[in-house]
Amino acid sequence: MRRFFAITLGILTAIGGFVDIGDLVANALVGSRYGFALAWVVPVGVIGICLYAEMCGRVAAASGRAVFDLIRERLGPRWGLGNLTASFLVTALTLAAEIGGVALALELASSVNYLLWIPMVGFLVWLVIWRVRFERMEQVFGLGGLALIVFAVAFWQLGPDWGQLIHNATHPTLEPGEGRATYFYYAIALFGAAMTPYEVFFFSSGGVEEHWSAEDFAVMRSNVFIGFPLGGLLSLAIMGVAALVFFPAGVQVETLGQMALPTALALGKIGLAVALLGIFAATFGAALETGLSAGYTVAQYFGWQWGKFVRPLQAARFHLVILLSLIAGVMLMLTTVDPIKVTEYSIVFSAIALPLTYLPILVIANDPDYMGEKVNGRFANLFGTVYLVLILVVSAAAIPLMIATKAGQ
Amino acid sequence: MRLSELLGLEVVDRAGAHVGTVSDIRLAQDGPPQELGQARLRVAGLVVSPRHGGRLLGYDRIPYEGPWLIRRIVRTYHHGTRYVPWEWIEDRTGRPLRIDHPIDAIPHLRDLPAGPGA
Amino acid sequence: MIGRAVAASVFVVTLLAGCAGPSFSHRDYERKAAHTAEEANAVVQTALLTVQAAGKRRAPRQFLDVLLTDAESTLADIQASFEGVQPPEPDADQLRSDLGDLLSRAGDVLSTLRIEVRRGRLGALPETAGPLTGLHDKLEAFAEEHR
Amino acid sequence: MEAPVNSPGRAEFRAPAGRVYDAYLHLLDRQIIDPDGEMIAKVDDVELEISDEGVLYVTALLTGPAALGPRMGGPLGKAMVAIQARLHGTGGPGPGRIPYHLITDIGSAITVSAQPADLTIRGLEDWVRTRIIDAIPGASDAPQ
Repeated sequence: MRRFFAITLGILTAIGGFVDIGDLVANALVGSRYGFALAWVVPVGVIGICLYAEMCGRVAAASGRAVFDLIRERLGPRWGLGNLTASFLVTALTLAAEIGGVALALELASSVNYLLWIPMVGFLVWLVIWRVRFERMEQVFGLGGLALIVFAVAFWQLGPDWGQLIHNATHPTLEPGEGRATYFYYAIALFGAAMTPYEVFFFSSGGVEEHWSAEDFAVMRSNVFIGFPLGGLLSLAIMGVAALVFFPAGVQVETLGQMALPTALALGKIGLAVALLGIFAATFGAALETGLSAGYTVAQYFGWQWGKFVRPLQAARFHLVILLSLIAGVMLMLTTVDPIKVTEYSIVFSAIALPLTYLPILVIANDPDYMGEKVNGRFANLFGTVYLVLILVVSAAAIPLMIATKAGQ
Repeated sequence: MRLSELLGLEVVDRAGAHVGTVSDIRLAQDGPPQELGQARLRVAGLVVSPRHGGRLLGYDRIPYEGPWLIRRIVRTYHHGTRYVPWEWIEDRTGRPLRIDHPIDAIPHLRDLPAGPGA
Repeated sequence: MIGRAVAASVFVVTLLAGCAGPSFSHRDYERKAAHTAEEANAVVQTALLTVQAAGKRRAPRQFLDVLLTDAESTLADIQASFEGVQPPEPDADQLRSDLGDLLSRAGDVLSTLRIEVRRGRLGALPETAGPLTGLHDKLEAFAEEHR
Repeated sequence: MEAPVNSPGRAEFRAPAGRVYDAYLHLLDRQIIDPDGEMIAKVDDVELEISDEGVLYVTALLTGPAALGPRMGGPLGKAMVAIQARLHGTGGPGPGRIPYHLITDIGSAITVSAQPADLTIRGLEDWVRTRIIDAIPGASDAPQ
């Protein structure tokens, strides 16, 4: 049991990448619109984030330095500040969206308008960051998020034709009337979400919070190689039920309620209750991940004390950044802007942040000054380079495709 | 003075030919020992690259392997980086920094026996 | 100075484009109508699936309330956006009234569904939703015909 | 340990003995920590002083916006210096200064043998702590 608790950091990190509020709806939308024709992107993303999370976890365990330390150190103050600005905007916009997402989940359970929940949700997120120990926080929300496995159960219950499904996933074809540009826009959005930069900020900083040392490589690796594939699996399950229920009906999923509906159809009230619990835990967990990451990035760039392993008084500026980000997030959500749209637009800033985040990780994972004996092997370098090229292509294509397809309309 | 003031300065040889810009400063810990802490750290020389930018990755100096593609790109970009011993600089306040040797006498960085940290 | 003039004219052109709205030929209008029917159909389908969950007592009232309220307001938006488009010539009026009729009838059913959910009469939902199946077929046929 | 370097056709010089660091690569922009691992600041710049023999020695690490601003350059860099000059706390309007003799290790972080409280370099942290964070209940408790 104790071993199982040791991997909750990986699970909570993956939740922010694969099943936060934007991705919950995006996965269901992609399933409802393309069936299984985009399912292949998820494993591609899982492999990429595993590679780089393992590298930055290794750096954190070997040297005690988290990702934004590396960015500032190898890119210098100017490029580092450029990345800080883009990364902080992605993270803070996502934080705002997650606050809205938790409120939407509460609305589904209570039918009280989500806007009324927002201030309370913002306060609760802050309270957890302020008071709750890091390990307890990741256990409660990481394991709570696993309730989304109910989507996999629903998928199985809906009884898909597995042979046909595998054929469709491996031979993707487009429905008549679907453009290629839109298809690739969604492919990029799914890939970008899987590799979203705050995952490595949170994962490496979380390793430092848990005081990983060179003896903890095995724990770190099991976090990576169990946590992220689990996140990918949840993402595929959500896509799958939407593909089974909505794709034949010609409905494009646009709301959180639609996304949860198949669990009610397949499993009834209990299934729906578990799904709503999972959505609540996943969005709340993603809010904690992005809230803390907002503090981590700024504090690590400027060299301030950060972390929940010290008392708030000892990391005053770190906690101030988080507090201000939360207040800004709550205010943004109270303007009634759609939380799901907000995460769509954060992809613009991701395009800048992605290469500038992953390049320094790859370089420093080869630096014996940091790593000692634990530098990258050939395998990690080969695939790390392949993914870096892929990230560059995706970054270059993201904004033009977003404009050309009007964000996937 | 501040170390960053040296970074990016132009360096010319005895005849005024352009050598490059200062992309890093090599420090050596061989000064007289102090009462507290470590031996003093002095400026031993300048790393002068014919190109601007991209210098921080460190591939042009550290003998580490790294991913092949990135190493190739960075090393190609910084081809011709030289090492100028601090005592070769004639006038340390003049701009550009002038060296009392011809450009051909300035060693290439890659020919130095050991990288930093060695 | 020139830069400022260019910026100003770009701004004005953008503004005009925004205000005037696209000008429609009959064919454009027809396509718009077909697209509207498709969008409305997706809402009707969602409502039918929601009612299906309600009929089997598979979802609590609060959840059904949120979904049906969403469906009702989404359909209202779709209808308002279609009715805001100026039909190009008199012979497009038939198209407009045919589709408008279908949308209104679907809207009425969705409103009734929402009212019954809030009264807790979940068992009555499948019967109330009865006409939606027919409307679904008609919307589909409409979209097919004018695509 | 001094080894002459002989390259054909090139002048001779003495390669430095002892440990060698490249300032930009190994010193600048690294994290400064105290012996317990508490994070103090970043190496935003390095202070050099010329000795009577014309040798430049590292005399201090410089931290804070007044050190980072000039490196950043442009209007943003100017603004950083100006803000620091206006809002400076106990440390004065210049950059924070950590004397070289306090450095005990140069690695993936720079370790100094002083507690952050003893260095007058954290004006903003102190201000935020006393004015904002300390006012919130639970600020001095360890998380549960």
